[in-house]
Amino acid sequence: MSTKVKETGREPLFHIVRRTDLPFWKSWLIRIAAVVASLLICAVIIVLVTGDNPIQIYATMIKGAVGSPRRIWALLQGVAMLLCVALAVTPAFKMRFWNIGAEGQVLMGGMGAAACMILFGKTLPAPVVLLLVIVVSILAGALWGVIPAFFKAFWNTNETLFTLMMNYIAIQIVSYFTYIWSSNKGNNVINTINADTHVGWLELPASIDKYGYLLNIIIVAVLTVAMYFYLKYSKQGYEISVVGESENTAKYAGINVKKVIIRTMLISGALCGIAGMLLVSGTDHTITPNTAAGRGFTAIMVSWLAKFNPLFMVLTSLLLVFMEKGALEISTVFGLNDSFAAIITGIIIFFIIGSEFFINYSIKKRQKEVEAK
Amino acid sequence: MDNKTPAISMRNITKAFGSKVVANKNVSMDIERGEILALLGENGSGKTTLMNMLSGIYRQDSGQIFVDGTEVHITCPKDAYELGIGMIHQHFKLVDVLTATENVALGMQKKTTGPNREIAKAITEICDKYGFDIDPKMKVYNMTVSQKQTLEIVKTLYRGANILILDEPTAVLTPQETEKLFAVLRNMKADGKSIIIITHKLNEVLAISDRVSILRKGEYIGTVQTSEATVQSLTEMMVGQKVELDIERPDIENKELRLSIENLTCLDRYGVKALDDVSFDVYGGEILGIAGISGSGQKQLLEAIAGLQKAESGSSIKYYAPGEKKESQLVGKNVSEIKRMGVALSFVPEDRLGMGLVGAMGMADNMMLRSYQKGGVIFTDRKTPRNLATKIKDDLEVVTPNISTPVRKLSGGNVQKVLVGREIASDPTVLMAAYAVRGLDINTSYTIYHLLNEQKKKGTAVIYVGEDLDVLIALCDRIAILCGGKLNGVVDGRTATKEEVGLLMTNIEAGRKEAEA
Amino acid sequence: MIAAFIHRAVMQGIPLLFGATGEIITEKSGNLNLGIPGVMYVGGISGVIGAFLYENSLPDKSQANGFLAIMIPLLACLLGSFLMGLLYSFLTTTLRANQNVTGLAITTFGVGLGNFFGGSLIKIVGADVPSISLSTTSRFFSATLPFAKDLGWFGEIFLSYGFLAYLAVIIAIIASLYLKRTRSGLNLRAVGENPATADAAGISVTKYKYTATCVGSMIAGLGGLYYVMDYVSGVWSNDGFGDRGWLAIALVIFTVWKPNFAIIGSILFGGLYIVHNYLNQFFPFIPVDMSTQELIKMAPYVVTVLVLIFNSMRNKRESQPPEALGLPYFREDR
Amino acid sequence: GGSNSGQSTTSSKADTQATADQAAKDFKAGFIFLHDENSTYDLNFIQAAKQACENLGVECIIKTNIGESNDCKETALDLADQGCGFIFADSFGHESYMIEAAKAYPDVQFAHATGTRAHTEGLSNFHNAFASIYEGRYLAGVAAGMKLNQMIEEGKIKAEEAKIGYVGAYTYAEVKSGYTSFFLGARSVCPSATMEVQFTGSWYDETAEKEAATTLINNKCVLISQHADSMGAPTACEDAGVPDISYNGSTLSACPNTFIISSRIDWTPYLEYAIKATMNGEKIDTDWTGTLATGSVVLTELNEKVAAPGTAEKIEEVKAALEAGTTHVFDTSAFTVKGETLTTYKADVDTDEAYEGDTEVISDGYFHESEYRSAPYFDLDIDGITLLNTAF
Ligand SMILES: Nc1ncnc2c1ncn2[C@@H]1O[C@H](COP(=O)(O)OP(=O)(O)OP(=O)(O)O)[C@@H](O)[C@H]1O
Ligand SMILES: Nc1ncnc2c1ncn2[C@@H]1O[C@H](COP(=O)(O)OP(=O)(O)OP(=O)(O)O)[C@@H](O)[C@H]1O
Ligand SMILES: [Mg+2]
Ligand SMILES: [Mg+2]
Repeated sequence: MSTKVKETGREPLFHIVRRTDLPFWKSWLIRIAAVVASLLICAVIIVLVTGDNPIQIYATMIKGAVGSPRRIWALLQGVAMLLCVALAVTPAFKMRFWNIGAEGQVLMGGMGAAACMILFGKTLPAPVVLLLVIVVSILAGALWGVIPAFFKAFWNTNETLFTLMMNYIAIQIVSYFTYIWSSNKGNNVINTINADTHVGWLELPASIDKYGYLLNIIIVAVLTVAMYFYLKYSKQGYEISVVGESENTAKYAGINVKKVIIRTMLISGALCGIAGMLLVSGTDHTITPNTAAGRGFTAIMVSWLAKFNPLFMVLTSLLLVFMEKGALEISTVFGLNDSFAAIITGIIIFFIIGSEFFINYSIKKRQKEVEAK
Repeated sequence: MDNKTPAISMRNITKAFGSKVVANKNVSMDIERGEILALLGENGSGKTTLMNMLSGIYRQDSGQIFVDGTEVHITCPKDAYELGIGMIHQHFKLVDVLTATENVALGMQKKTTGPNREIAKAITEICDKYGFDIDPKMKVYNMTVSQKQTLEIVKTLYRGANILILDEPTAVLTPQETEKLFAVLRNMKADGKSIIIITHKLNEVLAISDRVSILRKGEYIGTVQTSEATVQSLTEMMVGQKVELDIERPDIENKELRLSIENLTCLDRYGVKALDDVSFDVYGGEILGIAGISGSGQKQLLEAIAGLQKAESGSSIKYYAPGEKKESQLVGKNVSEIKRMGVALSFVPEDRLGMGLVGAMGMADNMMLRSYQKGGVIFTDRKTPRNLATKIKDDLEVVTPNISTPVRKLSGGNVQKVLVGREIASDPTVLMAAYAVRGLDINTSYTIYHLLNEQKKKGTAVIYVGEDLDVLIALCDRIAILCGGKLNGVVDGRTATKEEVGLLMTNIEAGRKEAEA
Repeated sequence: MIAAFIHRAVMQGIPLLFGATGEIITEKSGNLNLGIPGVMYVGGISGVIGAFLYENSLPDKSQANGFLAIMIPLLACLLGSFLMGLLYSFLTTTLRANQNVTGLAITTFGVGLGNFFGGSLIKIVGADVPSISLSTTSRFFSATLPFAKDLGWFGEIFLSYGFLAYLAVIIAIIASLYLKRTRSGLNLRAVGENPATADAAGISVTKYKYTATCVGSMIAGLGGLYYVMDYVSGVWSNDGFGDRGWLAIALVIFTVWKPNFAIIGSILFGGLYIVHNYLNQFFPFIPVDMSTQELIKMAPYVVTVLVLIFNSMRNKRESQPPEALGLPYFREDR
Repeated sequence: GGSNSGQSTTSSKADTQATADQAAKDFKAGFIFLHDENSTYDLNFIQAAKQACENLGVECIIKTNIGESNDCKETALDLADQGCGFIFADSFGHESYMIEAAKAYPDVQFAHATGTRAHTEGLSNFHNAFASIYEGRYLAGVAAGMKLNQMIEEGKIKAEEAKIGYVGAYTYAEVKSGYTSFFLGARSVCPSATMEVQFTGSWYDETAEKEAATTLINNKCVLISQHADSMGAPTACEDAGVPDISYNGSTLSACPNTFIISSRIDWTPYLEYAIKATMNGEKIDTDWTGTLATGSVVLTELNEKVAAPGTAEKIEEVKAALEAGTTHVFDTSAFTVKGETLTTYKADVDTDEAYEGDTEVISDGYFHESEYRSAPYFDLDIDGITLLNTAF
């Protein structure tokens, strides 16, 4: 009359439970440990590939990244540019809008800046051109961000792919215009725009800013603080979080969800536009289809690794830029292929995202059963 | 093996979440073969957790489980189902885009079940045997709640469970559907199966179970024979102290017209009329109950008033502020416009975490949902909501580690307290509450009734949508009955009978006759 | 000329078909693997390394054994892309890391890995032009039916491909039948739609996620292999594979998660990818200059966007992504 | 792994002249390259840079994968910071940034390959360099013509079917000058030759190049050449069994059955010259054009298996004539533009936005390519060449 009880799986040695209460400092300790561990693994790999002393290699990396005042400034500039794009994608991500189109938005911002500099550089007064550069690049970035947002808001169109495709469309548009405006007929290279007049250039006098990056860095620093307060303390920041968590709740609270989606992507795109402007008008003074240089994708990792906190993003973008510059230096010095930098960056990111597990979960060993009966 | 070996016995089961929450502490209890055991306890007392350990969802930290006298290690749901334990979860475990048959086939080997065609046949057989009605080809997303519930039971039966666990199966069923479910359970019991049922409705416990086991704050309190128990005794065991179980109904003072609803017509998502030409008045200082079987337009009614649902042309909802004769039209306005007009409207929606609250935010941030527009131009005021959260936590005895713990982690009752607390705190002139005590234990339910009465005494117009007719009749001053989107009559709560209301809920003709009479 | 165009479109489409089929299988398990572009690079370079080792082990290249010449690169490719799938699964399923970020990191890493080893092999070979050429093994991959050339346009459109092209179509059809017809396919879909339900039904969510992701990666990796060993005739050049991986992911949505649709879809995308080359020949009366061609290169992306929009406006339940796509699953979570 | 000898890719001759060596050792030359060894174009430069530095015994710092952006300027300045006395960049798009760097470091010599602006910028420390690669292409064209003749003789094609396909990157002068000289070389031995050109719009796009070559082959081109950097076109030829003349290096190993010959620029002579001049404090030419005579324009070995018999001899003969100045590549009697023989042409030598011609380049019966500046400026569309995918 009784069913036979089947033998079930053996008692496992451990099981995984969610942590609820890891102190702040411990979670950072875990993250730092992950970075250290990844550096050790990278060292092992470097030794395997080059046969050199890892300490010397890390010394080379450090030298490559911060070995001279110019390198420090270049590092800061790299951080600023990456950070700017990371700031841009953050509000969208908090809203659970997976904007992987920052690349295109940056490019369109740069495109706007370049267009103003080229088209009006000879005809309008310099301050007017600069103003136009600023306005148009922000608008262009915002436009590129808002198109997918519009369709997302009204028809819930998948934004991940939409924004990704917008990147390629932007690249082709820039490619088109580099033909049109190419300095030598039929080539698609635009020489430094307004090289002699500096019209439309975003710059401080060389006496204040010896290396030419100070203004960019200041602008991004201001944006970072502003974004921090915007997300954390503003009404709109609150609306973004609510929409990200639940659209129904947002509607219930009287939040116009469509408006928030569109507005947030306008901001996101506009910030990308600023990044594009800083690249074109502030540093490169020309545009190529590669002006964004993959920052749109790296920025996503920067933002996520920092848990969407703009202040932590300073650290995460510093880490990535530092590693990239360092890895480039070792590839130069040790004659390694350049892609080595990508591998090292990949490994570090794997470790950091893997470490989140140990912050959120703990592994419980099986407790010795006390024989009860 | 003799008859006395329990189907399942649990010994010293302990399960903690994180370091603070101990959901079950040293629980030991048995389920006999061929019995229906009711598991009773306040919200968050650990019922679901305990059952989830039987079904392989959670893993106990310590303690042993015996099935038919043999110790077993249930490490995953598969182990459970190989042991003949089937569980119907509080939240359905069905895949929306699949058909009924496919849902049943999930995780089964074709070798043992044969192709889907045969599963469909078996489903039909089970339906015939127990009197269910399910189309095997129907997609789950097209099903009503009770069809989904039925499918869950069929699924478990098909898998040949000997021990069936049901976690609050009746929370979303109509009384008729509940009755049907109970008939099935009795049938199954007659087949020698063991059944554990979790429900907060004590009358159901008394109606269906053989024995009742009680948990309190994660600890096992005891088991009683149902035949020897009463609502009062069970409640006391659950709560651990004496509880007053009469719903008070203070007399109405200063009744004044607050809302005047005229010819309200709304469409649902599919363009079908969900509300059809409904007209009635709502007064400050009274509790107006809304009765009706689920899906009769209650949702649209409340959402139309709140500005969340579009009303068709010709509809009108007029609002009269207290003490003023001035009227304002709510139709055509959205939530924030209504708020800006100065209408103090509060709304406790049916879907708490999906609509009324943000699950991932703490209490304090959830308070801001109502108030974040206050403060400066750009920045919002964060301090007031924090104080409010602390106040609500203390006043309503919300059990939460602190006010920044995500509310998703709170138990159902506590979630509801947070929501109701917030809605009341804004000093509403109209308070709407949908199924405010669904899934809440009896003690918490009474807290909520009390809060509603407090509002009524303050002169607030309270609209209470409920499903429990006993409560509606005991609590409300008037009851408006919806049937198929039409208003089928408004009765006086003090004189109405359950039968009368029940008839109006299901029969549109009855309403007509009454209106003529 | 049309036949030639279709032929080239198919050649372009095959890597996309492999990628899309692999990604569909992966996504059906709820894993949104944005690392597919990287996986395809690794698939390609692994095959190249296999072929390189094999060719260099031969005393005389004309003695190459057809079976080994195919099996060694093939297995190397499968192994390489399997490991990438495993890495992704480990991070997202076991460690429950964010899928978007993991995927992007896998792409960075995979492309870097491909180019790094590609670059290193190029250095070892020390060739005049920077490419590893594996023409010996490649010949076995690109061998077509001997009589294909004699059958005119029919032969050109249908018969003139290496065996991997047919394998791609066969895999897509099998994948389609698997998802539609088999119990295991049903379970897989359930895992992607609602892992909690699948879990409660006794399906091992972890096992399915791992298997689907790894198998999906292996299929996608074959796209990389096809590209190097067949399409570019065994010549690895860095970054040669381009952005095809992303297009493959776009194709997944384009085909509403149906591998059999992907067969046609990939050829269409393949055609759009190269159509700018053919415009002046198809329409000699509308002269197009170089700059305008850059705009025409947008075609595959614009079409994807239009399909996305159209698909969302139609809002059919069946053409939505798996419901739990991109979300981690932990049994004890609600 | 590559060379890993200590801190950097330094190389020096071990034994000779200790003092000169010491001076040389202290000298650093910096190089900025757009890609790394994986690009045919850059590999050619990298090899030359290493060779030149080794020959002179100077330290060589190579920076690869430097984009045509501010990175270039940043790298150039960083190299100058490190004490490089001579800094060289290889990509057309680097020019603006090199000019900026040159302005910032007037004591350092900056040189740029393929650029066009040195003669108009007026900087004493910024220089352009190129080579008369059109002569090399002309010689490669001769090899192509020989092959066409062979096919005609063997009856594989009729004379009027002697159509060459050419895959070009862009439509600007460098490419135009290249394919035109190639075509003229071919036609000098095979008078019935015609040519179709398909552009890719990129210097490095494997797919576009392969598709372009395939399109040309499908269009019944019987011989292919290219001016773009990937292996796309050569492998397309190998697949289709169509003879191919490549650029920048031998593709023999990948295309044993179709590769004929390749022309390329050897940058070693220029780099040696420029570095030596810098070390000695001598002036470097603002525009320097390498020639067959300087050893800057070279052909790779001929693949006898594919080439027509007698090709090597013919090439030697023409080469001698070019060096002697008895033959000119752009001899105006050898080509027509819209049916007319040219007697005058103003080329856009000083780059301006309107691409306006500013310098008369035809005299003595030929077009003087690379004489008024090192970078090519021949941008005429001559009869006999059809541009497939661009409208002009
Ligand atoms: N997965 C979990 N993680 C953390 N805490 C949990 C989890 N599940 C339950 N808890 C906590 O454990 C306690 C017991 O919860 P349980 O779900 O067992 O209660 P219950 O008796 O089913 O309540 P209800 O009547 O509301 O359904 C609660 O305090 C709850 O907050
Ligand atoms: N993953 C979790 N983390 C934290 N708390 C949880 C988790 N899962 C469940 N809980 C808590 O355990 C309690 C019991 O959960 P359960 O699912 O039984 O229903 P409930 O929340 O009481 O819902 P209802 O209102 O339908 O009765 C819940 O109140 C919930 O807050
Ligand atoms: Mg429960
Ligand atoms: Mg509950």
